[in-house]
Amino acid sequence: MEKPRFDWLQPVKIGLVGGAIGVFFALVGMVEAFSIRDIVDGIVSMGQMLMLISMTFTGYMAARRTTQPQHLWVLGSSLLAGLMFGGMVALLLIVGSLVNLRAVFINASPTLYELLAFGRGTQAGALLLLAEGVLVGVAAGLLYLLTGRFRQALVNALGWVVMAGVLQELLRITFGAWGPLAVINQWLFTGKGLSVPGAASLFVLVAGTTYFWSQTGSVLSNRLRRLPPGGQHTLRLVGILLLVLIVLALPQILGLYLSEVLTIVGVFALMGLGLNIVVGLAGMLDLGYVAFFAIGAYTMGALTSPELGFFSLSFWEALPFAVVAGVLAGVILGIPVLKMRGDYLAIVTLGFGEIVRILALSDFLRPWIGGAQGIAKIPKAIVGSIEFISPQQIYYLILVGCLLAGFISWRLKDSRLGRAWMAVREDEDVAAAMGINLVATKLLAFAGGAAFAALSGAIFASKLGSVYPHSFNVMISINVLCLIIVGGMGSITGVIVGAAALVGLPELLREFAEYRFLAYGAALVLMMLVRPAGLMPEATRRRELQEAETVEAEPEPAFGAPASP
Amino acid sequence: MLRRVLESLSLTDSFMWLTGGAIVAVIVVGSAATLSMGRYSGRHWFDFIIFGLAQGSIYALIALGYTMVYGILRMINFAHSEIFMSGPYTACYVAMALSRSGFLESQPILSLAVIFIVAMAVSTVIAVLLERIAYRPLRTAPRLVPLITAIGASFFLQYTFRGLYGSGFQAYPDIRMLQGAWLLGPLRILKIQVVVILAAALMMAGLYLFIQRTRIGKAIRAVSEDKEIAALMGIDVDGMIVRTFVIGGMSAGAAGVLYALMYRQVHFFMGFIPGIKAFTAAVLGGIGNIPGAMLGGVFLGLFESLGPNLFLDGLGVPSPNQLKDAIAFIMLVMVLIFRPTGILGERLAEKKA
Amino acid sequence: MKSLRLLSLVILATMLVSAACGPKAVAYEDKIGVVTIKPGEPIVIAYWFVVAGPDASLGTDTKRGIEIAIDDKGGKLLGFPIKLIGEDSACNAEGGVAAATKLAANPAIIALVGSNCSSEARPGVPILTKAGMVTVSPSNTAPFLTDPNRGPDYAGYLRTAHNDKVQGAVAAEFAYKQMKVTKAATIHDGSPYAEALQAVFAETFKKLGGTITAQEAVAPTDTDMRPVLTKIAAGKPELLYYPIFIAAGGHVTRQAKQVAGMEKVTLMGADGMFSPDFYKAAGDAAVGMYHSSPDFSAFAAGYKDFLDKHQKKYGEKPLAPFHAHAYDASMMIFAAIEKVAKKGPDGTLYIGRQALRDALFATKDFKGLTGNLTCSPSGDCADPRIAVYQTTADNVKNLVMPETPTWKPY
Amino acid sequence: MAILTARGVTKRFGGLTAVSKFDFESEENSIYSIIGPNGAGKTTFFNCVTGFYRFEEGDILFDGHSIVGLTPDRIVHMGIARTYQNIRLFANLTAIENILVGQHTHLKSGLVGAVLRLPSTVREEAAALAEARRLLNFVKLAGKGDFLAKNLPYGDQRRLEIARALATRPKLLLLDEPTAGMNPHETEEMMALVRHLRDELGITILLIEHDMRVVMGISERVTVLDYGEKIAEGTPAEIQANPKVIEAYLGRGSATEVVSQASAVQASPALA
Repeated sequence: MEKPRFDWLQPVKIGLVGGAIGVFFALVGMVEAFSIRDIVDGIVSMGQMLMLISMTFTGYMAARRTTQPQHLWVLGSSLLAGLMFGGMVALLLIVGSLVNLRAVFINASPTLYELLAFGRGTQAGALLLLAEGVLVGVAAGLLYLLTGRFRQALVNALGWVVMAGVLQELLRITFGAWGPLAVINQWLFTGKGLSVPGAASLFVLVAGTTYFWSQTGSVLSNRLRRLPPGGQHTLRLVGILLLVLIVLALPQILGLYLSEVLTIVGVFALMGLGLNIVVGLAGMLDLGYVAFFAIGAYTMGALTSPELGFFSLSFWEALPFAVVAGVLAGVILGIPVLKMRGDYLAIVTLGFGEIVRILALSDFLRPWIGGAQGIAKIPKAIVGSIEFISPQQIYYLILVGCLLAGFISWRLKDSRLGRAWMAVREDEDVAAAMGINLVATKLLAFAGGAAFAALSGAIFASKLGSVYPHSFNVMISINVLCLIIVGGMGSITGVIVGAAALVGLPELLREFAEYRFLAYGAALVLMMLVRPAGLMPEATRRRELQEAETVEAEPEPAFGAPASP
Repeated sequence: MLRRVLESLSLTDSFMWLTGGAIVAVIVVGSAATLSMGRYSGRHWFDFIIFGLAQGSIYALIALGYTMVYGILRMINFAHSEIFMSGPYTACYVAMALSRSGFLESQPILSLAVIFIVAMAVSTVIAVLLERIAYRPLRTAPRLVPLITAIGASFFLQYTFRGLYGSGFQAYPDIRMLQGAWLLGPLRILKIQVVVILAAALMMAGLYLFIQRTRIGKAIRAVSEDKEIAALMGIDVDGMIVRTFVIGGMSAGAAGVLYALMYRQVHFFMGFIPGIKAFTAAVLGGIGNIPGAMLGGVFLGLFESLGPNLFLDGLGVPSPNQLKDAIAFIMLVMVLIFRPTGILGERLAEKKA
Repeated sequence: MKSLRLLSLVILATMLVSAACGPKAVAYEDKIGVVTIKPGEPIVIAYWFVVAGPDASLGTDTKRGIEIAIDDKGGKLLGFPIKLIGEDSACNAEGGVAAATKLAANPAIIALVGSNCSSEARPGVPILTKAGMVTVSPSNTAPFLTDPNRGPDYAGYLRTAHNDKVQGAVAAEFAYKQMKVTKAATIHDGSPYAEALQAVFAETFKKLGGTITAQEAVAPTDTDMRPVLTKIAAGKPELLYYPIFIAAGGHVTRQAKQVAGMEKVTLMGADGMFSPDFYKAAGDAAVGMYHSSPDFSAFAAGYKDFLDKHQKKYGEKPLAPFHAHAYDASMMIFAAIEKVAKKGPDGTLYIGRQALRDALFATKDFKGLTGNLTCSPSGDCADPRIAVYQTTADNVKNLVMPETPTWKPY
Repeated sequence: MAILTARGVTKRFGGLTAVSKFDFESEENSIYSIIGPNGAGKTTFFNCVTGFYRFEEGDILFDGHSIVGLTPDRIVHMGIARTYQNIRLFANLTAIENILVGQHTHLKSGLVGAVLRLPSTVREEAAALAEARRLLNFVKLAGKGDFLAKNLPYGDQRRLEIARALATRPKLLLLDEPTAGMNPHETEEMMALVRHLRDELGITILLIEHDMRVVMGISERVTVLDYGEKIAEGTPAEIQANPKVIEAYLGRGSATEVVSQASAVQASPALA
């Protein structure tokens, strides 16, 4: 037999792809923009970290794809991939020093070259990059060769340190607001990034915990599972109680800013719950969902703001009108699209959303709803003597809204109406042949979805105290659609998780400006490639995944066999 | 007979007819009022129509890409607007370099050819990469999944180009031979608009013939009809899908350069609005239907140009042009209410989703 | 909830006790708080601009203004490094609130520059004010924000951008008095800025005795302006005022020359598109048109310098017209900090928040790039000298703004 | 009394007349078959009866009431249910859910009841679930209630579709090729099931079938369609003897084959 030969093509390919990604990071400006912030003060900046991580990942992938398990070969592949990565970036450096790339690529600045070359000039920098590639590649290979548990611990620890570095502003503020935790701040952070001892201790802590948890965790959960039913029941009760307590106390724990993030997530989750009825249950693709959100907000504004001078109702007086306006709009939009299917529906609803936004902005309706100048002085909600002003208070308002919407969706899903919606989603004609009134069922879905969106809009208007037409563009509709699908279509917890992932996370990363959209886009693509069913797929689907094997095991009946005489 | 009609007329239908009637009434009354106002002369109307045709031709060219991809994959390729943006944005740097070197001045035709080729190549590469990386693995996934991927890809590409080329805009240089206007008696037509309309018409006709007559075109149509059967017939399905993306990318790149020659500015966000309009045009004409996309684009352009000034001006609506998109979308709804599969009807195999 | 409060109270008490045992802080009084900066820590300045999304050029432009200001200070203030952080405010109300809330929660921030859009400032400023902070906007122009009756919610707000009221009126006076025009038309783009400016223009113009033949609107993303322009041409105006932004403004300018009946109409824009980029967008069509804008001849000689630094640092020309205002806002803040900051014996810096506000509102004859800045009690700091410029062929060819105004109202 | 009467029903698609002046009558509690070559208009007639197509001329009476102009859901209310030639289950719902959807018309609970879980709703849901399980047992799918419909084997899907149709509590059940794609054994089972439906539940059955053994084996009367027109009607024996049918249906030369096939079925009851 021929001796297996070292396959050098595969790691080179992987290395080149990785290197291209590295060059991409450099040219879109991420390396330079992120280099202002240190992950660990004086040791490594975020920009360098980005390069290091992508290099490690490249090396790791090359190691994983190695055809033969020999350690040396694995290390060889990862080394080669790392070298290629370093080489690509070095090439950028050299080309950049010869040609003025900046005439086209705006971020190919002298600062970038300096960063890439570790401040040592082109030639030395290029050599250093190659060396870095080799070192990191080998390190990645070693990481691959480690036992699973050990690797898990290392990766987790690294991840935590990087996250802590990336979110340092946020953590510092959050800890700072909690007197005793301020001590953590001093230990963990310097003015510029994580302190060296802070980073080291965090690393050790996380690595240790992961390592030991992987040993003891399963034992513990096994023991829990073996509890008597009564005990499990109590345990679950305690868990739920704890969850309720945490949910109620969240704004107090998290402080002002994170509460603001929570309220924004809540506003979107509320919309998501509504759209989930229309898209997830009834299967009608609505790309103009923002229209109902806008109608809720504008109804609230027009009825309450003294600025316009028509009405000055209180929040609670105006709220039912806002919801009813949403429902009416839902029905009015619903009627013309009753007979449209799939993507015709999508584009018509998209148009409806744009029509609403354009009308809100127009000089035509300006005397009634403020035109470009919007509506200001919208009052806050008042209950008893409490005025819902700060995000920490508005959180509760939104929470009630979300709970209500979640409860209603949950109850409806398993009801006659919910089944009718799903039947319409699956097959309209057959649904009609089962006695389902398509008109009523579809309109109810539109109306229900619109009601939640309008409620969300009304709260949103009161939260901001002003509404502007610019807040209601098509991106909102798209964002809500993405969050229910990323969350897991049709699933209520999925909506919440999706909102947290697609609204909360970008909100936390607001300081990274345009790069968060870049990441958002990439994340959407990756998410759908890796988990097309969403983060929290609907319960039946999950059950089905487990059952799939048993079904396949059953013998297929011979079908299609014609009856022969 | 009357009994039958009455019986089949439900509450919702009557509502729709009433709304439709009301809109038609507004249009008729508004148009009559505008015309009787006498503010616009025949020359003005001629201008409105030419403006609408030029804008519509570009919508139509972009719509081709949407409609072809939709026909073959049944998905809204949201990122098509970024395919449209990437080509002319990149080619702009070539155009500026040509302009600086004086080559553009001395060899305008050759320069334009270079610009077109660069733009079409870049757009095509982006389109093909998109198909390979983001869409192909999801071909059997539920319908909404590739839609979300497409949205994500759209974001990613927008901000990639923003990162690469900056957040400002670039402007195409002046090309002397495309400036100015021709006079037809009292009427005046801008050269650039004539060029855009003719070029678009030529490209669309070429594409139509390609799809109808050539072997590849027929294979693409077979794949749109039924992928499995096409595969059984020995057609390389993946290859045809890639070719569809190539064609979509090329037409988007070309449309982008025409757009850039007409409006000059290119920037990372330039694809978004035309993209949405073009998809609307594709639906308006009948999705999956290539002549429909052309017709839809032209209709949309005309509605946008004529609509506000003809329908609303006479009614005394302030700033009617602000409402042009609203008018375009209302027209779309009207068309779809009365012709639920677009003006020319869709060319899709019966319900396969 | 109550028990939670109690718990936190207990913890707080423990902490206070432990703090009392530690080194005593130097007493430095301020009504709404003191920022303490230990040696080695930075002085934190924040921006809240629209630095992402379709309007990002505005935010990027102003952000660069601050960065250059920091560079000019050598990155240091009173021996302390200046650290710039910031958030994207998205040019809409909810973005403004989110950014303001996030920044308000960071007690290390001493002062802010922002916001960009008036819609952000309206709900966002009260949040910052409540947190004791002060923000100086380089680009909000809505009259409401510095209205004398704006209320205490806006006590922490100043701006170096000029009020729409001033500019709109200057443009109208120029049109009527200088150009002797009696019929004019306007276009806005649905932004609160443009809408307010054209409204002020139309109102003043009519008051002076002129007629407005059409008030039209487009979307900032529109490209085909020919139908609107044809409509406007049908009203036979002598002047078109379109105080919109560069992209749409470029299309209007170029296409006005192509629409029958518009060739001879005088074109006039505002500061929203008074930038070299506009010439790139509009090309030769811009020759001969007018812009109302701050009096750049009053701009200090430093402006040329600024542009050079900008080119060197970012590889391109400024993206929008408010970079200099942002530069001035930052410099004003730095000056105020230098004025009110107190150094403790151990080198620790103390900055009183109310004192800083007072110092900013007391700014007088501050020599900025955009003129001599003096702040009114309601926060208007811009040098209100608005002039009118005419573009020449040379301006367009070399992509430089005209330097001397053709007309000044004063 | 006739439960379903069609008088002069005509349905055109553009220039094509799919069903032409079709008269039809079916007695209560009987099994009828409609046969005819592909494209003869059988399924079109089904679609007219169930309200999916609006026919241009004629009238269809069900239980003495005209169904002209009624929407499909109203017709289901009256007591007509159907299955499809190419199985059309709600693929992503479970078997039980499919049957529950079938019960839609017999459940009352509305929005408020569902959200508040009023006692009446809870009772109704429990009863509906019990009924669904009973139907599942009836079609021999016990224990498969939680499977997604799309994951059931082919024969199970056919039976589930019938169960779903039964859940609407029809008086008349239209079965569109219920044995298509089944092996002989499954076909026998299906025939038994159909008889059972009529005998035990008293449901009138209207069949479209291609399998002559089924048609001849279980139907009381057979109607033959060709090019949208009725060319024959009668008992299976009469149809078998009718040369016009044989010619139209199978073409010349096949006549003997059909007869022998049909008589073979009748001659060997062991097969049935």
